Order: sequence, then structure tokens, then C-alpha cells
Amino acid sequence: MISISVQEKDFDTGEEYRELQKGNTGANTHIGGIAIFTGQVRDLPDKPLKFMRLEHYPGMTEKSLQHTAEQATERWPVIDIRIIHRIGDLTPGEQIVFVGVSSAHREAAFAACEFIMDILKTSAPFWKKEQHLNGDGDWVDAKNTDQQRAERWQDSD
Amino acid sequence: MISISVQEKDFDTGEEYRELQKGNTGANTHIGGIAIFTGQVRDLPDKPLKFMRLEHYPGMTEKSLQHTAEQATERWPVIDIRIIHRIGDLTPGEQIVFVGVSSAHREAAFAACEFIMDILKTSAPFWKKEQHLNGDGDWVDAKNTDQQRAERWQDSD
Amino acid sequence: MKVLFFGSLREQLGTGELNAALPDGVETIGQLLAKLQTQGDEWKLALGTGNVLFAVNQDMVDENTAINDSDEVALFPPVTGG
Amino acid sequence: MKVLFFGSLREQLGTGELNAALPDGVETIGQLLAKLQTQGDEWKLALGTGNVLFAVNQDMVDENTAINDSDEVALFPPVTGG
Repeated sequence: MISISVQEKDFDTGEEYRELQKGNTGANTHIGGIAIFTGQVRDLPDKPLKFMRLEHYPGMTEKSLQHTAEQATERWPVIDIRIIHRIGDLTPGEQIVFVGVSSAHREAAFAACEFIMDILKTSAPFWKKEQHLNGDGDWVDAKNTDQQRAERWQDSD
Repeated sequence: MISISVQEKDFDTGEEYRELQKGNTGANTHIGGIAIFTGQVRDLPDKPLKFMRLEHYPGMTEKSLQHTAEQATERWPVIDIRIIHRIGDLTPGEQIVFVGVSSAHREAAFAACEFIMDILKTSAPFWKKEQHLNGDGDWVDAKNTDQQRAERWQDSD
Repeated sequence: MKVLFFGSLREQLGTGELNAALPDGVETIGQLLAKLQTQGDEWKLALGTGNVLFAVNQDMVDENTAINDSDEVALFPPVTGG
Repeated sequence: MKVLFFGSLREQLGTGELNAALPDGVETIGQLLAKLQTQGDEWKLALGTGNVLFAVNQDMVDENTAINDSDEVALFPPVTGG
């Protein structure tokens, strides 16, 4: 089962983890491993951050994340996938994104979780703008390393 | 900081996650990502499980996990590592192992978390015995695929 | 057709949405990008960077993708979520 | 010296710990493994599989590792934690 949420409000990672554990239902105790990644707003030592503004393309965002999750289910034997991505103004230390994957096997859980993060980073229509304490606002530049990390999944089919 | 625990009692993954978030202290909001893996007792469709018995080598277990965590800190820029491994009799659906890694960067968090799991699987002195509902007890065989996954970290130095 | 702009593009252009008929001679989203740049210096500056991504009906596409008047088209800089 | 056995080895041998002097002529943990197999059929069966791992003073080592009488030595099957 795939669950996608794009939301302003914070999420509880422990609660999301318990939702993934519910993939074990009654006699069907099939989960062997759960892999989770959360991304957080880091502060910038040289240019202190007031907040990070997350803009997105409503409608396309959900569609893009759903598509990425479906690709993961086609590539690996996963049980459940949960993706949460926040939008709006987030201060340093706040959670931005949650990706959780349950599977019978740890290889699949790890690979699907990392795949989703890598594809999300280069395909999901979010844009970050740093609002600094000194008043400057800087749009965050896309990183070549993110592009390279996304592309390595094309070779491993 | 490295935290290692070998224990009979269950752990709260949400609480462990919050402990990792505490690596952000005051002005030092340096965590960019947290990667977590938990392993769980799976049931066996063909041979239902009463419980899984986890035996270990007290003393060496902690030393081995500490060494693996230290290797991870030498290879990747991680902030904190938390490892919990349970021993004793665990029923299907119960958590066995927790590995959590915080870092400024997601690549490091993912890689260190997966590295620790792969090395733990082939180096930490734990042995599993399946106790089946029909009364049989079977020691779990080590898997070649686990050996291969551990060895791939030797090439990528 | 509806043309949406996001991120730094939206800010540079001072608009997030344009509603207009599909211009004559424009058959692909790449041609639309070129046409929009003829609207003035700020358009040329913002859209002429060679670093614009395209979506048609909320799917990421390449510049050769055909568009028609009923499509929802979006232009935006490389994404930076996660 | 103290020799520990774990997992299926402990169960097959019916003991988890052996306290004895280092046998004459035994200098490495591999030689100790061979020597232990001369103790009887069940020892030969359990330890002669070619699939025994070694630890000396709680570090995993290979069969050529030297041991002495004050060491804590352990023999066990491939590990299966996690």
C-alpha cells in the first residue's frame, strides 16, 4: 500500500513507523525490515537561516511522488511505502521529508527507500528558498550530485 | 556519538529517533538526514513460528558492534549512531534490531546505516534458532547473500 | 492554454500563471519556451538560461513534447525538495 | 585456557565452555580446532565441518592466529543476527 502526503504540518516519525508496522496483520507477519529516512532543515554556519520556504506544484507533486513509489514497488518486493513531504516555512531542526518502506527483506527496504529519496530529489516539483537572518533570500540551487545519484538507478535495472 | 545496547527488552523506535534528533544542540543545527533500519521477526508460512531465540556472545557482541560503528564513523561524516540488538525469545512481529544514523548529508546516513546492518549480519556474534509451533527447533543458516553484501563494502574504499 | 511558473522563475517573471491561446506556429513545449522569450527582456533573461524544466499536464517532459490549447503547461527551474 | 562454544556448536557438543591447559604442540587456533576433534566422534562431527568461526579475546580471527594459555578462545558457527 502506498501512502502519500504533502502537508504544512509536522509529522511524528514514531507514529509513521507504527503505521508501517501495521502491515503485519493477524496471521500475516511478513515484515522482515523497515527502512526510514527523514530529511531535516540544517542551519548554515556562515549564513544563519531564519527559515526555509518550501514551494511546490500542487497536484503534480502528489502525482510525481505516487509515480516514484509505484516504480519502487515494481522494482523491489516491498509491502508498504509512506511518503510525507512538508511545504511552507520550516525553521532549522524541523523535519522536511519522511520516506518509510517495509519489506520481507532488508535489501528491498533499503534500496526502495534510497531510490525514492534520490528520485524525489530530482523529479518531485519542490523548490527551496533560504530566508536568512540578515534579510537575504536565496533560492537553493539543484546539486549535480543529486542528479548523479538519481541516474545511477537507471543502470542497475 | 556512538550508543550500543544489547538487551532483552523491546525498544521504542520513535523514542530512539528522538534521541538521534538531539544531536541538534542549540545553535548547532547540523543534522540534514536520519536513516533508520529495524529488523523484525517474520513468520514462516510453511512452518509457523512459536518464537525466535536469539543467543549471543556476551562481551564480544558489544565490542563487535562498537567496532562496526567506529568503522562507519571513519568512512562517512556521521553525527550519531545508535544500535540496539535484542536477545532472548522473540515472537513474530517483534523488533529484533535497530540501527539509526544521523548526518549532515543523506548519502552518509544511508550508507553508514546499511553498512552497519551488513557488517552486523556477518560479524556480530548472534545466533538465531527458530522454535516452531510443531515442536521442532531449527538453527538458522547463515546466508551467502549476507556474506556478499558485507564483502561489497571492501571494494568501495 | 494555462502556463504555470514556479520557484525562482515565478519570482523573476513576477507571475505564477499565464492564460493565453496557444501561439500560432507553436507545436512543442520547447517552441513555447522560445516564443515566451520574445515577450521582453525579463522573459528572455529568466527563460533563456538553458536550465528550464517542463511539465505537461503535471508530468515532467522533454522539450520536444507536443502541446495543445487544452494542456496545463508548467515551466520551472531544477527541483530542490527533500 | 577458556574455550567457549556458541549456537549449534554449543548444542551439538552439549557444553558451552571448556577450561583446560593449552595442549602441547598447539600454537594456533586452527591447531586447537584439530586437536579438539580428536576427543571423540561427536567432537569430530561438530567441529570438522570446515564451517567454524574463531574468536580470540572477543575479536574474530583467522585459523592461523596464535593463542596462548591466558586467552579467551571461542568457536562458533557463522553468525545469524540482525
